[in-house]
Amino acid sequence: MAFFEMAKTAIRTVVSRPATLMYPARPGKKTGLSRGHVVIDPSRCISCGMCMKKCPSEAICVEKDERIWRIDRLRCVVCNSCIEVCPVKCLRMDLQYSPALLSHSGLETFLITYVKPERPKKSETGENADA
Amino acid sequence: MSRKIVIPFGPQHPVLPEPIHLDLVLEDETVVDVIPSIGYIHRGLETLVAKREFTEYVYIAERTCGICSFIHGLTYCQGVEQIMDLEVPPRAHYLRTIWSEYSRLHSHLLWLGLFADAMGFENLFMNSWRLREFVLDILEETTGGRVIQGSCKIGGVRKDISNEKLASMAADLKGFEAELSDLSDVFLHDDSVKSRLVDVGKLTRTDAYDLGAMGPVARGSGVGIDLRKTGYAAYRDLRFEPVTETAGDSYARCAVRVRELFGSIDLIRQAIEKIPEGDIEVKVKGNPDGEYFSRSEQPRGELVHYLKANGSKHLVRSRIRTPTLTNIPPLVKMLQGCELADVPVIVLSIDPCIGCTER
Amino acid sequence: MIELAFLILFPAIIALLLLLVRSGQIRNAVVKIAAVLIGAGTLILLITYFSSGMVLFSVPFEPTAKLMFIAELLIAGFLLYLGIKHRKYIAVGLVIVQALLLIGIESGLAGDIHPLYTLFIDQFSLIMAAIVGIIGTLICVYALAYMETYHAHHPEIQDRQNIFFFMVFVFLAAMFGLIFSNNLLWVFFFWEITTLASFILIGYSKSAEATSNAFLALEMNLLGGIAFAGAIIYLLIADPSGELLGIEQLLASGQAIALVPAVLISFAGITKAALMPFSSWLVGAMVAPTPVSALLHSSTMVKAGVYIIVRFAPVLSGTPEGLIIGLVGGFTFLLGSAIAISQSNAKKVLAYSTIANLGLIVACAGVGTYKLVWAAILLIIFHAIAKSLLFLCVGTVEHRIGSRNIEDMSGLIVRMPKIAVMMLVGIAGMFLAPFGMLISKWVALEAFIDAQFGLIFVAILAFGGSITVFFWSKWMGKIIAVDPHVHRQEDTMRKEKWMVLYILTGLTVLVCLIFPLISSYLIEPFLLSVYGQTARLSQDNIIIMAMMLFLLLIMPFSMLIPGNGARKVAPYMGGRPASADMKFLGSMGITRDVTLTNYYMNDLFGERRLLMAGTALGFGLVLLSMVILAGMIL
Amino acid sequence: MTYLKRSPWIIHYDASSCNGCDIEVLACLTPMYDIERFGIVNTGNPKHADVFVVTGSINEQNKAVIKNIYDQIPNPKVVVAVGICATSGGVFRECYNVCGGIDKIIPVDVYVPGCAARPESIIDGIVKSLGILEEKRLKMKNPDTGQSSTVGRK
Amino acid sequence: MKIEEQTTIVIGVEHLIGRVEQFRKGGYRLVQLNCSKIGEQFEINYCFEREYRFENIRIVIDFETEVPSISGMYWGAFVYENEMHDLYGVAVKGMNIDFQGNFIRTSVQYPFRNPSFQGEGPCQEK
Amino acid sequence: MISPVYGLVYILLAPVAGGIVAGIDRKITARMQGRVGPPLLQPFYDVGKLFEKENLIVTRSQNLYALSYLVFMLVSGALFYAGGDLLLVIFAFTLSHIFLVLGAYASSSPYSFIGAERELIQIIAYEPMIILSAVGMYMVTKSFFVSDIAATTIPIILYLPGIFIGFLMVLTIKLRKSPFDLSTSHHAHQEIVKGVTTEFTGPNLGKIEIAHWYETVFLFGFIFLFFAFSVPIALAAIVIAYLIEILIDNTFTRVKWQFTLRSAWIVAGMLGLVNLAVLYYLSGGIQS
Repeated sequence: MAFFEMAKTAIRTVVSRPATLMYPARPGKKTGLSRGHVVIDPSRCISCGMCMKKCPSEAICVEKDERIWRIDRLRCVVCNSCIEVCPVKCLRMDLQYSPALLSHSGLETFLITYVKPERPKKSETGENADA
Repeated sequence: MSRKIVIPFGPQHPVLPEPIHLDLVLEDETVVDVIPSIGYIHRGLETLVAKREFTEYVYIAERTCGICSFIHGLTYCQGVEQIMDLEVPPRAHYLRTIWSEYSRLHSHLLWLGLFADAMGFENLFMNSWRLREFVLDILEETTGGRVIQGSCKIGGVRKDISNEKLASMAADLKGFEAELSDLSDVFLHDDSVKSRLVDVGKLTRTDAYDLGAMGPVARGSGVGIDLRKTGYAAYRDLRFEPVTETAGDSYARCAVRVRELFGSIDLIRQAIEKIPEGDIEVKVKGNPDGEYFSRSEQPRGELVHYLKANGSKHLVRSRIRTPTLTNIPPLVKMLQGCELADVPVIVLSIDPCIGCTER
Repeated sequence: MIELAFLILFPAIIALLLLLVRSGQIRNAVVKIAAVLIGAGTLILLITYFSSGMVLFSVPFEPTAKLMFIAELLIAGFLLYLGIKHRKYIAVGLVIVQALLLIGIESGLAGDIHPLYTLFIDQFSLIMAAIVGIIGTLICVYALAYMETYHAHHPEIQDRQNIFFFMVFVFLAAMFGLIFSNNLLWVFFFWEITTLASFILIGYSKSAEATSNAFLALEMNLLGGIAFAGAIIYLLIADPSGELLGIEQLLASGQAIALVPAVLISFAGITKAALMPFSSWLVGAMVAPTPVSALLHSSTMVKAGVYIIVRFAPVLSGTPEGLIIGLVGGFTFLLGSAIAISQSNAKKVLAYSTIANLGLIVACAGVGTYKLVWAAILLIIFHAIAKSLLFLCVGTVEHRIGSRNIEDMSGLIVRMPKIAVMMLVGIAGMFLAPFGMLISKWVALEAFIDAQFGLIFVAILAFGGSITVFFWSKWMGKIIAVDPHVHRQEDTMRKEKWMVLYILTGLTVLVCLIFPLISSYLIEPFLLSVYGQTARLSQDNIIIMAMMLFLLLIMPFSMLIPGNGARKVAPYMGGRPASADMKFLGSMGITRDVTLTNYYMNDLFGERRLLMAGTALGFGLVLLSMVILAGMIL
Repeated sequence: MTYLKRSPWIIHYDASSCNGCDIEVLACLTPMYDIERFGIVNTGNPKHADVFVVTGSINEQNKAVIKNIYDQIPNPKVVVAVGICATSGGVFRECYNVCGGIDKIIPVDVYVPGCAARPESIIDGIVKSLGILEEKRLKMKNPDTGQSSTVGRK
Repeated sequence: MKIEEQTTIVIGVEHLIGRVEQFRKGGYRLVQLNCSKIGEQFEINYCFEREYRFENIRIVIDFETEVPSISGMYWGAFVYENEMHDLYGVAVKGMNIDFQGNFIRTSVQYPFRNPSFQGEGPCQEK
Repeated sequence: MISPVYGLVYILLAPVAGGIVAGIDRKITARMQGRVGPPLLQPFYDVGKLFEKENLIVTRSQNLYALSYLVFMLVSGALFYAGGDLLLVIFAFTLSHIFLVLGAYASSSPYSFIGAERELIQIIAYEPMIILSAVGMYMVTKSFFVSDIAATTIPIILYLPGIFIGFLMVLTIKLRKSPFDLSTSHHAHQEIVKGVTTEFTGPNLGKIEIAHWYETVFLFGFIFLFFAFSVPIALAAIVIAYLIEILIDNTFTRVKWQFTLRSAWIVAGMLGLVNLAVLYYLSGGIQS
């Protein structure tokens, strides 16, 4: 009869510290590679549309004429694909995951501020990605 | 008594993490008849090959299933590589193997937890999942994703693991193994667990083979098929033997998985030891033309991705045959005549992954 | 004296009258009037004698004895004829043996006996008389309406209602005679009449099954009859003057003499009360129309069996034979309850529950301490009322829904709320605190602890008692389940049926409330006179139980409190879109009904296995007692 | 004093997801994340639940199931759509058998993005939903302040 | 570097049962069945394996051609055959467990015959 | 003999004590699982919340049964603490459970129906042992009245060790702890969803929960009786017994009903009856 096989673990865990990360009180676990959400540096984007073409969930929309780079946070599968294909590396993966939303409003729009020959430093007009 | 209890079991049910439905016909609590039905998760993602380029489809293939996501990605990539005759660098092969085995650890620990939950053993569930977080941490540290890794691409892998990281991973396995053996003692030796598993859901060796059982279900019945033996990825360079048990009951299937956990740890160690330096991907040129049945060993058994291409950017057909699908006929056989309390145990003993079965 | 004679003779006269009456209307009137008169007579009897202790009467013995002898021979002849006609040779053999014994008694032994007292009455007889006189007649009235519907539903059965009511009233007369007789010869006579009456009533429908079951009952009861006759012979040999044939005198004569006849008569009681080795006849008797079952199970027949054993309880008390008889009862209780779990036929459940409860009564009587006899008498009372109520409810429901299967009673509370509530009261009366049967079981439990070898019975009661909870509760569950498949049905029923059911329901509750009175005015004086000691429940407990009963009665009114906007939804079906009628779209695209069936646990409580065990055990114990008895006689 | 915020019981239904979010929802219960700290219990029975956590997108088969479960949850209740499949259909959006996000069928109160949504996100989402739960309770108590029906997709 | 040799033999529908019977006798296990729509025809693959030797037989049929069920030989084949029927509308004759088109319930009948896509597409044409 | 004051105290304080015990239980259980666990007062929050919720019903009569369950649980507990007749207490206790079962039946829902059947199986599994416990106490103290048993100076536990072990087993059933949480479970998921409580929502579930607290405290009282000769020892025994129950809860799988029934009966039969028989023999056979 081998009952109480679990007792060893159970009693050991009672006396030792719980494994809980205490998440909201302490910041969540992140690693250097964690995929949080995609951010763009609109000042470097050349509106090539590669990210849009390669996005498996069609979450990114680049409108060259209106100079808009738009992403739907409620569509993005944070696969890293756009970042890998971006020829100018203006996209980057932020470690912070996108926050929960109270309405179906995941759309974030960025005005692309890249000007072809030189790189003037203009301020962003779109909302900051980090909400 | 000619009258029977007829009740629906699922699709929403606390012991079923995923929706499947069973029509249960009971007499007292003995199951007289059971007819499964699926289709609650059917998305039809195979049709998406017509929409997505074959290189993009990796992301879809990975999202067939969140538990063995990496292996789906691997199998798909491997299929395309075979069609295109791409020579994947050896380091990529090794990395794929390491991640596959971590996926297996993650999947089996997850399963052990759910299995314990199905038996009504909450503590064991919690402890299995506590241990599983260790594996998820490593997966996240190396690939960036906890459950959807997204690190496989056609022609290789997308991320490399530094040699220091590999060394520390190998070192960490020791403590993990110790905790795991405490856990496996409970699954394999505790009498109350045994009383729920031994002789529950019997599947004989011949039945297992004839009905097309795969993975731990087959190996629990003594059919030693393990697709890793075909030597895909880096498995041809590593030593291992398929784990088999002969009893064919839920306990045997549990034991197979518990022993495979240790097998996976061993494979990871070997792979880390032998991993060569070098590139991690080759460039993909052109479009695939041809067909291939790409097969691999998922934690649940044999996974087949049938890919057919005609030289365009879009594949003609992708067909994903998951191990759970082949394990459904044995499940139907096993459920006959069991007790109501055994239904969740038996259903879970094939480790159903409905998400990938229905695609 | 006149009341006694009235109660014995009046039903007999009515019986003869009913035999001749063929018109339904006249029969109706006669039965109703007779019922009222018998009921009134019973009440008058109660009022007259309830405080007077034991009263003995002498009746001219000689002529009646002759008449009885002739009647018995006629009965024997009749049974012989039927036995040969139906080729039931075991029965034939038994009838012959019994007839020979009778002739032996009459010609050889009983020549010069002239006992002083032939009739008597004491509180125990009064209780029994009340049961027979009130519950028995209520069943008769109910039977009037029932038999009409019965024949309407079963056109293949020949309408012999005159014989039916003749037999029923003969039955009542015999029961009165049995409980009022002091002379064992008389008791035996009435005993045999109940055997005959039950035989004919069970076989009423004349179907093959009914006939064979009737003969089964006959054979087993004849076996008991033979034992009874044996007891009389033994007594006559022991004391040719016939002095000891008086129950009163026999009880007073002490264990040394009385034990052998007491055991033999108890054996007869065991057969009549359908305890374990002989339980099959009572189950077989289910083929008879429901009022017959009610009659056999609650107020007559089986009660005669336990009546006689309880009578002899003082003799059995403390003897190994008594213990064995008690054990027969105890095991019957345990196994009978267990078998009831595996039954879905409502009448069979009731039958096994009757067998079990009779077993308990016999267990009490066999061990026979004063507390236990107190418990036994309480059991008799409560059981008679609740069981008759249940049988009549089942009969009514059967006629309305066409099934006596408990599974078919699902949602009865919706379909026929009134009947359902009555049925619930009856069932609660059988096993729930603070209702009657439970009180008796509780008292028995307390009493057994103090008795010799009482531990065995305590164990039996602890296990058996909990088993009864199972089958009664699941039955209750079926009734109260609000089954969406069923709809309210019209409550169109003859008034007298309703009246009978209302009275019985009222009685079930009333007796629980007034049982302390019954105890102190009837049972306790009886015990005092027999044992010199008496048992009673402590005042506190009575008050608490009354409070509980009160609480139970007002609980339903909580439904009237306006709910906090309770919203109705379909039951949980695994997320399946559940329609109001509990259908779900199953696998393979087939729409299926949810069906819910109670558990029967056949592998644990299967009828065949347990019955076999019970029969073997019962036979073993009976044989053992016979061996001991033989040892004593020799 | 409200107890509702301190004891939200959840029911989780896997609509048609890849399992990734499901196992992350389950992971929230387990020692590392332990949402029972907030009194959250995974009941598995809609009739005991306050928070309906749905993962995966709606497909033709489970429309009715989700609606049914939603109806069987007693008021006040909130719906948390976990993962991008549940919020918009995600990568499977165009598949013939997928109808889109959960808000096509039932009103969703909190959208948790992520593929698969991380346990931290899920905890955030559920905690966010508690505020809405409380609002709904107040509305239910004082119905004159407004209908207790939930805000759906615009 | 090929992982394994995979042979594919195309046969006529009429030879199907005979060939499958041979595999069955040879101790092969059924790996899978699958259907693909190639042009206006269905291509059905029957894959078998024994000791890691993978063999595939293929039949090419018209939409209306009835296919005999192999569930008599391989009991577990019913899952694939039902799936084929539900997704492609392949008429399979004589399945041991016939779900009558309810194995995988789909919104449209035989969706894989003419894959359709719905929902919000990309924000602009690629 | 019966003092209503104690009964009243029970009615007032038992839910508080029961709730706190439930909180401690959840906390310790969580720690055994390596978690932090809910706050100590979580059970009160839960019940408070349940009363804030809407009352969903399948049939109106469910309200009646839930209320009756609570009321009769209260009656039996109060009767116990007031010092009433132990057997009557047990019968009232059974009655209250019958109401729970009937409530589950009333909805005619598949899962609560199966839960009800299992609850009945549990009742027949534990009832003999509880009755035998009462009988054992009577044999030692010669009284069925709790007031007498509690006042005794005889160390009952020394006479009734077997009964006590059997009672602990029954306690596991009664507290709905693994391995015997067949009919409904607070913890791990179950094949019958929530069993008997499946169809009870909001306030009704709250009533059942409160009744469960009352029940816990009542059962503690029962343990107390075994150690009634010394209050500190008795309190320690209650604490230890409960800790053992928590440990058992965390180290066993849920078993099937057959095992529950058989093992409970075998334990009642072996330990309980043998113990009583020995007692009977030692006391030279109690004569009437």
